[in-house]
Amino acid sequence: MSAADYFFYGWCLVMVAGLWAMAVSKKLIHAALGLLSCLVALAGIYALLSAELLAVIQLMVYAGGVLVLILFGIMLTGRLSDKPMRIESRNVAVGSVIAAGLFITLIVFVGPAFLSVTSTGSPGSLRTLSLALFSEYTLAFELAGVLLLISLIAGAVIASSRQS
Amino acid sequence: MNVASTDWNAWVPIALALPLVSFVVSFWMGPRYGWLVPLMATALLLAGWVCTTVILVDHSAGTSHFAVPWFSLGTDVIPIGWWLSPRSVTMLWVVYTISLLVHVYSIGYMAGEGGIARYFAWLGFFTFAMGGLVVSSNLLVTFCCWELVGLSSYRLIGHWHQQPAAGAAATKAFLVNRLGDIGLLVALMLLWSRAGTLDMPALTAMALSEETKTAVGLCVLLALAGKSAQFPLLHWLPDAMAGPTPVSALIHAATMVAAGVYLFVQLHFLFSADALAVAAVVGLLTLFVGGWGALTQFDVKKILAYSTISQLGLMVAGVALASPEAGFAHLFTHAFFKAGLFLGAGALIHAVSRHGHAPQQDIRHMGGLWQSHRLVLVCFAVCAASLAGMPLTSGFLSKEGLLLHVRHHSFYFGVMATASFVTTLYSARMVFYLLSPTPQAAATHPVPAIMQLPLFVLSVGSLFIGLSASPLSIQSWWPVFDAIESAPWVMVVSLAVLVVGVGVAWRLYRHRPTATLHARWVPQTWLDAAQKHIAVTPALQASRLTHHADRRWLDGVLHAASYGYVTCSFVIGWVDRVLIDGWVTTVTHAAKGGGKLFRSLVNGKIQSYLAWGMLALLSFMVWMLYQLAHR
Amino acid sequence: MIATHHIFILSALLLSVGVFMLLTKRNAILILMGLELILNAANLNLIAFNQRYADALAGEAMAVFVIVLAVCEAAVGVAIILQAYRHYATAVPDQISELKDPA
Amino acid sequence: MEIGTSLHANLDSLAHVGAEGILLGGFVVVLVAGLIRSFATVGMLRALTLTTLVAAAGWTAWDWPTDSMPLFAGLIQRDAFGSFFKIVFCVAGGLTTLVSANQQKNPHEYFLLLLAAVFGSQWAVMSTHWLIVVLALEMVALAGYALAGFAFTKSGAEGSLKYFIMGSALTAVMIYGMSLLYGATGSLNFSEAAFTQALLRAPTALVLVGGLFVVGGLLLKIASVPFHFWAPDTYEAAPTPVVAFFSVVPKLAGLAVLVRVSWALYAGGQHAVPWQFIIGLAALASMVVGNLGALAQRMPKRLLAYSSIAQSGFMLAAVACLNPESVDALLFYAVVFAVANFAVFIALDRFEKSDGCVDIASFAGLGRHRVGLALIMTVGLLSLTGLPPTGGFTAKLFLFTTLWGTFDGTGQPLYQLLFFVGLANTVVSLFFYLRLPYLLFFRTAPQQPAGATHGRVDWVLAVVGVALIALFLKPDALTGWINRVTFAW
Repeated sequence: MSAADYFFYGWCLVMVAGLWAMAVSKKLIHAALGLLSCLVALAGIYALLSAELLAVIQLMVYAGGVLVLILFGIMLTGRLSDKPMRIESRNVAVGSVIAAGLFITLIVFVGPAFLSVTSTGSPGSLRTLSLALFSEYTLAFELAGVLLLISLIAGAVIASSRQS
Repeated sequence: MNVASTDWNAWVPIALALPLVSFVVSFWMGPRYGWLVPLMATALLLAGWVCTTVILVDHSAGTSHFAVPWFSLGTDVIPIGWWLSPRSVTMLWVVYTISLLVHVYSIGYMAGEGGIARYFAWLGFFTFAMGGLVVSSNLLVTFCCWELVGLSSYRLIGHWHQQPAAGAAATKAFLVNRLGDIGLLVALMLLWSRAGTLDMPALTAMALSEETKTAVGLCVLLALAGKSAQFPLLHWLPDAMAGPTPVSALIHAATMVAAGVYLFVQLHFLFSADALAVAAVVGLLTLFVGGWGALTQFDVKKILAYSTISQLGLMVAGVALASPEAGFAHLFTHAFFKAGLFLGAGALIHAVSRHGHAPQQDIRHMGGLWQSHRLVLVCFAVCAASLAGMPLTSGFLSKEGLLLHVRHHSFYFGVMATASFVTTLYSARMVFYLLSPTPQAAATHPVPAIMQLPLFVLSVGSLFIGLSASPLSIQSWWPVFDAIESAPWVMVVSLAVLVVGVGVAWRLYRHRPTATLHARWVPQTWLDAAQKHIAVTPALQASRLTHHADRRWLDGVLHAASYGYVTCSFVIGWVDRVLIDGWVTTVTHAAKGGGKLFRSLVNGKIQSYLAWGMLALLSFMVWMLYQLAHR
Repeated sequence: MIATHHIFILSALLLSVGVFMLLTKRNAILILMGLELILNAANLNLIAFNQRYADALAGEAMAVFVIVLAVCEAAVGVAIILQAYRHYATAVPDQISELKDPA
Repeated sequence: MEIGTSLHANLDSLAHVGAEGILLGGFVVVLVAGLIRSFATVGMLRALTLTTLVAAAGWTAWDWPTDSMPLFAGLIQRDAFGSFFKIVFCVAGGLTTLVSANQQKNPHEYFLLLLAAVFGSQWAVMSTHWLIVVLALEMVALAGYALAGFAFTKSGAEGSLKYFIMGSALTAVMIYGMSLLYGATGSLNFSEAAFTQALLRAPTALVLVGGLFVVGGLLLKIASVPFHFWAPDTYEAAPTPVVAFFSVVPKLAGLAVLVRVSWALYAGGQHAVPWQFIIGLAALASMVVGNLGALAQRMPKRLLAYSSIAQSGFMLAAVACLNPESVDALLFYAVVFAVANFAVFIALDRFEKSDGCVDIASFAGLGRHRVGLALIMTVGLLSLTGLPPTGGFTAKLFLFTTLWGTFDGTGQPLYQLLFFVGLANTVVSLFFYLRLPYLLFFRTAPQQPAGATHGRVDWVLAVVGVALIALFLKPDALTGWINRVTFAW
């Protein structure tokens, strides 16, 4: 067990706690905090795996962007209704069976494929990834730009339209 | 594939195009010049008929084949073209002739009816499709035309769409035909995969294995059973009588229903011995079911419909047992006399029906017309005589051809002679009712000359001179029938059957028995009686039988025959109801149940949609993983 | 030297909890969160497996774009949920079920 | 790779994606035009969109590739298979534009999203890399989510929400599957030889699970069982031109990607996982569920949604064959399906506008007053059923011939089963497809319909109807193009 391992399992604990909050919490805001802790833990794990750029993006885009967007959603939907922001679950049995089935199948059948593999933790530098993004993946980069524009247009037209 | 054959004959496309032009122009002119449509359509068809006559004269002996590439499927080329043989040009001529006469007749019959442009348009379209079916050299094109005649038949049966019965009958006919079409489609695919071609001239030169021929033959048999109303797909034809009577004459008696038999004749070489045996059994069953049906009906159009079923069965059995030529000869003569019968029946219905009322089609109410409608009745009687196979008629010659070819099989010969007897019986019954002098209650209408003319032409065509110069031999004018011989003793047998048949009919129907007396011919009555006799009081039954035999042995024989018939029809009815209908019902129920199940899953709740999807994915995944792990 | 196997277990857990939330939560916003979890599970996989194929950074590059995609989906998703909320005055998917098959 | 040479290679690749360049240029022009007040009319935006789509289609046809060539460092592949679909998408987008003449609400965004969806699908059919697959399909999907709600009604919002939840969930699962496949092979480019070799070495379970997740995501795009549930609800709520659009474009885009992906996973038939069987099973289930589900529907759009599920089944059956002939049959079927679908939906749109037809019963007797419209709708429905004289018959004939041929060649009973179930389903489909023509022509209308100005056949509809018949009479015109497609086997 190296220091990296300790950190890894530490982040794992944070993540499991976050997941637990999301899965069982009755309050939207707790679930959002759970998601935040998951995202932060993931950023930490990315850093451990020497994917520094990803870790930064994860913190900035997810924790900073997506989560804020979701919080907006929570506040907007909460604002319109006078009901308390408690959330119930439906069909927990079916959901649990499917989720557990998925988990067990993946662990039992697919997991063994990765048994003998360990991560080296040094896949490449930030510079290599940046270069790849602007050479090999230029097209994807441009398309991602268009995708963002489209989602902007789509989001705007849906959200701005008033009830007729 | 070799599609280089270029025996161009300009008359063929012209002949096919003229009815199509009639179809388009009729629709186009319909809204504004409705009165002109019948004349224009008839004129175009007359021109088409002239073309087919020219083709007939050109090709009465030799064959010719023309094909151009239609489209290609990978490296294989599907050609489109025609194949003219003595048989196909004869059939083409018959189609156009009957169609022309029906056009002429319809000018009078449909006068004052609604939707006349639509009617003539679809008549033209039908003629085009039927002509294409007859001359096409490629089975794929034949199949397309096959579908198109089904479509025009659907439209014409449902012509009077105000009547719910017409719509239902049209749908029924269409669906039953589709069931048969699947057979043809599978046959085409089998041929395509086994022979690699759908070109008929190429197929004739090909040696296919016996099992392929059996499979193809059975599939074609299914197709022709649908189109030609063979057992067990025959119930749509009587219902199709809901259409206008000239349509019944053209489509449901003379041409379209004969298309199945024509296809059988054309593809006879693709049938193995086993497939032919099945076809023979189907044909003979149809022959008797149709004959029995004709005997129990009082509606003149229904009688003729069942008679058509019976005659089609005879043709199928004839092609299967005797020879394609003999079957085709009967198809030829049947086209004339059955079209004549339908047109005659239409004229009589026209005469006795009151305007604004449901048409009077019951033969019990159609007597007493001799004074006013002599020509119509004579023509009708001549056609009926031809149907019965009276000497000096064309039906006599063609039926003899069929009997002659099976003379070595005493069983089949006996069966066919019996069938002949039944045919004579119902033909004579029909004629006795119509000719009887019992006064007609309602006032009668005159039949216009334009309706009498086609009737007259058809009745002349039903005489022997329509087929041959000699009243005793078929080998005369039509080279296609030269292979059919004549034998005096067979003529004697058919004559004897005829005499007996007419005699029995005279005994039974001379006094125009009404429904109460005729209840004994209706299967349910007999069925109840039989059950009572056999299961409840066997002694009573025995005493009654002896009583009957004691009184009149003929009655006894008739009763026995009736018992046999009733039993047979009961079995057939049971098979039809339980197996065929039952199968359909089961499938319908399964489809409905399945639909209901699948619809119940779509309950509007997005998360259950997701859950079903994920559950399906997960369970399939686990199952596959398990399979792979234990292999 | 983190065991890839353990990372895989973690990502499978993320996936399963994501699916669980998708199927059970009676609030569309939480469904959106479940979605983000699944995308993050995929990202974790991509980055972890990239360690095995370190000569090219394909996995990490893809992870970058998956994050972009997640942003787009979240933006459009929140807009759609708000729109449905305006009409139905609820964010409970089960109550947004006027469209369905006839029984 | 040295960044200089790499950028040069990318610049060289740009020359080969002219059609996409045109679309992107048009997108920007429409974007700007919509912001200038005097240009922001429906007619103007519509004309710009149409010009863009026609230009892109023309460019694709003119710049027809003769061989397959990887572009942008293997992210996409330029080949005739892709170009064929690209033309279909542009034409479908153009037809949608043409029938969206009275899109009064947010026309700017409407046409932008339409262009975006076509743009995304163009990249999707060329993609040979998971990254581009995801980005391109997501473009189509995002535009689709927004367009689904473009009626801006209550039910429109619901349909949009359902489409979004179902679609994004399966997209996320698909990306997870891609990450598993990446773990198995170390490559995101699924067309390269290294991917295939690594696939054959990788543990079977891993490939199976990853592949199933990916295929599942694609099945959602083409509305196939078991991910078909969204289709009826979304179709019912969306504006009719939009339904016509996304029953064709995203579906065919997904199908084209599925062909490439399944071929990659199939690995020349050497892989232990029977992908043909899996896709065949989805095909079987889609045919049955789609046809049986359609039987008792009362809303025409719901009925057509189920019909489109069933049609997906038929197209999946061609994919399941995985041989060159089946790709030809698939291309033919796809074109005929697209044209027939447009014929039916455009006619439906006209009926909705002229007579306010919302359920099937309200079509009764309209055939007598709107003969042309009813005829073209009938032709479209006949084509979807597969009856002559329409292209649908030819398409079904090709498809069934291929299925039987594949059965003959491989001897696998799956194809025989697909063949017979397909035939049986064709018969079942008669019952619901012919219900509309039956009502149109064989029932009497309750009263004389009002609007005489609407409900006429314009040239768009006439062209679509004639095209369906022409595809039957002279399929060579299309097979000629298809013969120029050589899928890179």
